[in-house]
Amino acid sequence: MNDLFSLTLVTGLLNTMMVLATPFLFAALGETFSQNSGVVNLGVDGIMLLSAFFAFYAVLITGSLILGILAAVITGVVMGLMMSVVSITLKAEQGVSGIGLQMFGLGMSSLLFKVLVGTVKTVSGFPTLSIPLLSRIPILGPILFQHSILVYIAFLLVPLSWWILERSTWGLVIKAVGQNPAAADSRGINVDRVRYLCVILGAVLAGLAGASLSISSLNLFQDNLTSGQGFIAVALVYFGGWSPVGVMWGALLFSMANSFQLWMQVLGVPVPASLANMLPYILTVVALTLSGSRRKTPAALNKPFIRGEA
Amino acid sequence: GGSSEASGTTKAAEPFRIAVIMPSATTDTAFSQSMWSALKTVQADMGGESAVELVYTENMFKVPDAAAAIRDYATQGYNLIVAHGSQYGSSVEEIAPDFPDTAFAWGTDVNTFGLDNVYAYTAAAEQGGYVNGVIAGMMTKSGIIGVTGPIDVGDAHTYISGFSQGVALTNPKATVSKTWTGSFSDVALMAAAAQTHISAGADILTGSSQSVVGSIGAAEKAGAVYWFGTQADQTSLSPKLVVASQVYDWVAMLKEIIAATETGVYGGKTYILTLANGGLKIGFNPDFALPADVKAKADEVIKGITSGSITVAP
Amino acid sequence: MAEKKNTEGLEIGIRVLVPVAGVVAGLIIGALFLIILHARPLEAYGALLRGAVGSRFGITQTLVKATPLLLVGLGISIAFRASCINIGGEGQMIMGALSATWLALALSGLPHFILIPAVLLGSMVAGGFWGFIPGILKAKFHVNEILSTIMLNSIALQLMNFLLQGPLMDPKGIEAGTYLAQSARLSKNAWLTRLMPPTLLHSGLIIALVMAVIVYVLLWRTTIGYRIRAVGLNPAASSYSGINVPVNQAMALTLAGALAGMAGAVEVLGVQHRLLEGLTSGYGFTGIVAALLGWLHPLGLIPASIFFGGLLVGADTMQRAVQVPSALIGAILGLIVLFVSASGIWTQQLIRRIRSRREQL
Amino acid sequence: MSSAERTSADHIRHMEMVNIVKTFPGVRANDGVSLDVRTGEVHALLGENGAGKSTLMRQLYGMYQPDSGEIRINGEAVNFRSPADAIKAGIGMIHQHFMLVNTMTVAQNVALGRKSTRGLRLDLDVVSAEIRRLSAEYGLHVDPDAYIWQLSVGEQQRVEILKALFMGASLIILDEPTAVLTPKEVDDLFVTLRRMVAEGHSLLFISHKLHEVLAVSDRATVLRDGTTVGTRLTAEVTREELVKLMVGREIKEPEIRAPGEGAESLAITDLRAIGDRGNEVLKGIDLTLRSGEILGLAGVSGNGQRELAECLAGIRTISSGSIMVEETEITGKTLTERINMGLAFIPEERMRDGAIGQFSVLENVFLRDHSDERFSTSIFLKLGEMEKHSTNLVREFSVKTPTLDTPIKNLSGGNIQKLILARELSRNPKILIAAQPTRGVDIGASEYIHKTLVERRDMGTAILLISEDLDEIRTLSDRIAVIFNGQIVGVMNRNEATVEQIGALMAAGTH
Ligand SMILES: Nc1ncnc2c1ncn2[C@@H]1O[C@H](COP(=O)(O)OP(=O)(O)OP(=O)(O)O)[C@@H](O)[C@H]1O
Ligand SMILES: Nc1ncnc2c1ncn2[C@@H]1O[C@H](COP(=O)(O)OP(=O)(O)OP(=O)(O)O)[C@@H](O)[C@H]1O
Ligand SMILES: [Mg+2]
Ligand SMILES: [Mg+2]
Repeated sequence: MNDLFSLTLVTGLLNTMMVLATPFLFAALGETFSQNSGVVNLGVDGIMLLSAFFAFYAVLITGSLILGILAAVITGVVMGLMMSVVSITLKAEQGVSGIGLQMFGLGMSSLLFKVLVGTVKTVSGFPTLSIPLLSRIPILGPILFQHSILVYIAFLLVPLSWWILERSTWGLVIKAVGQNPAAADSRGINVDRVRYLCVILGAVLAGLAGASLSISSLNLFQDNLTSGQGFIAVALVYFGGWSPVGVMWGALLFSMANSFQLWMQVLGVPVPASLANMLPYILTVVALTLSGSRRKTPAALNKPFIRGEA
Repeated sequence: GGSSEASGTTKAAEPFRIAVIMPSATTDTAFSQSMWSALKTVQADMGGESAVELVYTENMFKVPDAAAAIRDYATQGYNLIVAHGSQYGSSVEEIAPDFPDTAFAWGTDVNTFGLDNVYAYTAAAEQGGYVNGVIAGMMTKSGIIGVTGPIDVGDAHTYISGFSQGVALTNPKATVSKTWTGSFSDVALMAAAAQTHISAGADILTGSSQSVVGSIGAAEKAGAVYWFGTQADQTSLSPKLVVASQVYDWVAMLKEIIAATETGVYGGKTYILTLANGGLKIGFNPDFALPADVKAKADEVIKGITSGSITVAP
Repeated sequence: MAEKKNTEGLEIGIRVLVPVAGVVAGLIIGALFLIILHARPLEAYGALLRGAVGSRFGITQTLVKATPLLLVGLGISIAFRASCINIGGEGQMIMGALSATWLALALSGLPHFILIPAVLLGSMVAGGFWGFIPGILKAKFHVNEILSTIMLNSIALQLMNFLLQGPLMDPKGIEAGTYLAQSARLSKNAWLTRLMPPTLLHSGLIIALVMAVIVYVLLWRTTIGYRIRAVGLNPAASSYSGINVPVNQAMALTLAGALAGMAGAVEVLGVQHRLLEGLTSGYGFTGIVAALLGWLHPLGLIPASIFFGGLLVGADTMQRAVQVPSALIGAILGLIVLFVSASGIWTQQLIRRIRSRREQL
Repeated sequence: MSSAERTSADHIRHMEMVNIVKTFPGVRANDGVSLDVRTGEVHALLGENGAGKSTLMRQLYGMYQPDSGEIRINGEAVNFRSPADAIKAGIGMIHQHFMLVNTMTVAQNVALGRKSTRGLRLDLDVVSAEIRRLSAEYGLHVDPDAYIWQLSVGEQQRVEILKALFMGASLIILDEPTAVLTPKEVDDLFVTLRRMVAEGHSLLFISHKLHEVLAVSDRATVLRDGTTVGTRLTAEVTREELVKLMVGREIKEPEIRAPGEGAESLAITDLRAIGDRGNEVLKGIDLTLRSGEILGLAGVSGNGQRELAECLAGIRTISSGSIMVEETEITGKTLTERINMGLAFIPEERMRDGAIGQFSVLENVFLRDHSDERFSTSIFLKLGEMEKHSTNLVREFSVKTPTLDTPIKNLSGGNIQKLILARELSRNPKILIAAQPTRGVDIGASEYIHKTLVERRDMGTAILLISEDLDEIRTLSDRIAVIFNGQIVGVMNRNEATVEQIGALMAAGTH
């Protein structure tokens, strides 16, 4: 291979990684908020699907990308509310309600797609937004600064989320509610309200994750468009140890591995495709195993709060 | 609904009742949709809903569910039950003997289990693949052609096999590189796969049809990258980029089966869609300016396969 | 004494009726969708009921569906009892199905009564191994099991893809040029006995019921079960009592995998008679729902999985009867799961009220 | 605590709870309870475990709503729907079970729920400075940057008090605040409390220790089975009278005979271990324990007691040293092996380490012995034997429980502790390590536990009694050792030890 080609390879590899990582970042950062407040939302995939559909549909009929994003956000709010009412107010088992939400999102998005759209159509989604000057930096420019706006937003959310969780009063409250709701409650904090807000914020970010697929990177909708990416996003929260930066490394590692295995196949490395397809999954587990990260689970994760019951 | 419309009319006017069971949605722009639209065409050609009653069950990726559906339809007295998925074979084999007056058609496979009320059908996808390959070989400038798909089985496998042979005929130096994503629904990964091919220099892409939706976006962003389709005519998805598609046309086969059942023959025959019997067609994009010599070569190859002078291994 | 018995009956009644009310609530919202899609709700739900329990075929089909749900759910229950959230039912089932197919093909010469136990055992080992991996990763490296089981699901799926494209692909398909993603058909002596031909009901149901009893005994009558439950409820007190927490959690995950593996084998030997893409889809997740609806109790799981199986079967019938897109069924099922999980709080409150009334008597 | 914050809440001059009724399913926890508190008053609340004290206070703090009855502040009826309402009204509460977030620092816990001086940005440095100032002022020494999980129970209690001071409440509820404090700390706390009272605060004070109640309170209300038995002016009441009101009978602490010369059964030599914070917490412990004696280990919590107990149990690895049981070195042995050699443990935190809340009483009896051949074949549990054994234990140790199937969390603290004691003693251990065996347990149950420990001593068991309750140590122990900063700084016989001497050793580690 000549230098030029290996340069193409590196640029292509990393550029694809950034694109693939975007929906994971949105969804996993959202889930990070939700889980830090003590709620496991396994319904992320369903929220992504339904939001992806509504974002797509809004753009399809109105042509307005802003309305597309708005549709995704509203869908996120509504689905987040559904999860919250069931899991927080009604104290349901979070694993089950999340799976219910996922089934609902999957079914509803396919149904609406079939009834309202009928067949695969494309829309013109967010264009590539090359950042002036920066995008012309050799090598780095094409990797980092030639993406659609949602990619930038996803990556900017990482430091923002970090700041909120680690440096703001909100973060302190959120984490206290996830670690020891009774303690937060005895300080006059409304535990359920904090959880509602976190779950809804998480769902809105999951909604943006869906929109980033349907109106930014793929510009279309199809049944089960996410193909289980929401579940991977949940897994990445564990990978990242409930920290936004950790989640980002997870999303990058997973996407990098996927990008890499595609290159392996394109370059004809003699490995069966199915085994190459396993790479991201194996690598994620192995990396976590070797990294020895020991971040503790939010102690009240998956436990509804009932005042007076320890 | 629609099971009661024909009541009150004479026996001769009773509609022919068809039920179809499909592994994915009727809107999958691929395997299931190809059968569903063929059935719709048949219905329209034969005189609409009063002549042909048509019901469907979709997303039956679980075999026991499909088996239940098949039996249910048979019990309800449907005349023809199309089990449109190779995985339904054993269910058809088991259920068909209990309903000797019902015709069953299942594909894609070639096996009728020796039962005289079971038809089998499949498509010789390698033939259309070969034609697509011949055109692609002549059109590539970079000499690099990318193939994407979910997994390397079934008609995806045979299509690509034919395609590679076609490319080798017109452009022996071209490389055909393949990526498989391992998932039928992961469009994002499919798009990334297409993008990767393009980064590696591919100027032509093809793949089994689930991958087209993922690849189009990537291809459109890159500009001058062309797409060859299979299973259904994909021109409408991207009129700029699609050169030609291999189209499965089940209509003729279905009409033949219906005609046979009316003479009391409920099965025992295997249909293989080929270019020769018209089951396979090459749908050229009318808006795509295909160079005349390329078109001529393609026609020549189609003629060769039709006449049997060219054989393509699956 | 008689008084106590009465309220116990009432408690069971509440545990059954409240979730059913949740189902009804889900169906009512579903009815709105049906109306919007120009389908008649009563006709649709009539078909649902008829499909699930209205005929011999319906009932047996429900039981056929309940079988893998029950097996997977049993495993999930063991893991949850050890406070391990096992999302890996899918992958574990695939591993069981892979090993069952491979063994059944390789040992096809053996007589039925040796072959079946051997294959089932093999599938439990394979599924158990797929549960052991997250178990050991959790025990030794503190890798969260939700993460590892989600990842292992995909790895198992790709492994199945790999085998179906090569080593396990049906040679007949290669010969005929169809290259279908399926294994060769198993010889008849590897099939589980049909209990009521021509229905699909097979002896896997009996195996699953026996396993439910075994799991019940395991959890409440053995030292292993005692330790698994202790570890799940209070790891600190358990380790202060000399119970090895990681080892017992790993054990629970392994057992969960073994049961899911068995579910995979039972699907292959009892229903499919070959390995196919899509064999497991969903059972790993719906098994979680069934397990929690059954209060993580093996004996509660039996009605819960039959109920859920019936719902799935009936929903298909409904789709056929009123010709609505099958996606609607998925959406309604999702709503039902949401409503039923939301109804848990009423169940608990009612039972608490009854108990306190009983105590005051 | 800024003065602005303190005055922002309306000052509570008079708080009344009138005819409060609160029912839980199956239990009437409060049945027409009334009490009132005025500015500058310390009002004590007394009663056995489960009498309904915490329930009453939780209603005042807005955690539960009364079924009937009224809460009045300055004559006006109030309705608290949540702690937030109570906090706004100027009520603060130090809970019996700590309300702390373990994974956060002291400063973060204190800052929680409090407005930052920088808007959305946290101002932990400001909070830390304030904590340091208050720590100095009230003698409540804690490191603002330490994580809660690194703190001993006593240190955590100090954080709870700090939190309440921070809130600037005018009425403060203290639910068993002294259960984990040393006499010196209790004295310091009382100084603090008096200062607060002088400033116009009113206090509601719950304790099982009558001398504390007599020392600090102005009035005392006694609850029994959810009803008010009476309110007395502390100045006009005797200890005996209060005990009678609470328990309905008199309480006698066991008499202790001089021990015989037992053989040495546990020898700890130069034991060193690293704590959770990564620093050395045990710095060469030397201690011997003879059979037939109670060795009391006194010390301010956080000086290595918890870690020592964990090393003896084998759930904390030691960095050097030796632990000999009779002639056998046990440092390499697992907990189970140690148990089989005749060791028994009563852990400091009973609900975390000693029992499984959702397990039934019966199941909790077998936490250690479920695989003993008396109660199981190698696989199956012998349910019949288990039931017989636990019925006997429950009867023998007078554990009050509705049935053997009752989840243990529904038992009162005293009864849970009795069951743990029963479990540990049922195996006739040669050595018993008992950490804080009567913390938070009412007088009646404490008496019972003390009596049982002495009986066992007389039967030849070697008992290491780890306690922060100096009275308990001095009544029960044959010898007293004092631990300070990870070292044993003194061992003396009971009759030669004075409170002042022990206190001095505990505080400074010097004679
Ligand atoms: N959340 C609850 N649910 C049900 N019953 C409860 C609850 N909290 C308390 N109880 C019941 O109320 C009674 C009084 O309990 P409470 O906690 O007020 O006692 P207490 O006087 O504080 O005891 P202690 O001295 O042990 O702290 C108990 O007997 C218990 O059965
Ligand atoms: N959820 C509950 N259900 C039933 N009873 C409860 C519940 N929570 C607490 N209790 C009861 O409340 C009473 C007091 O509970 P509390 O939490 O104050 O423990 P405690 O007995 O004071 O223990 P400790 O000695 O540790 O302070 C106990 O009798 C306990 O049984
Ligand atoms: Mg209390
Ligand atoms: Mg208490």
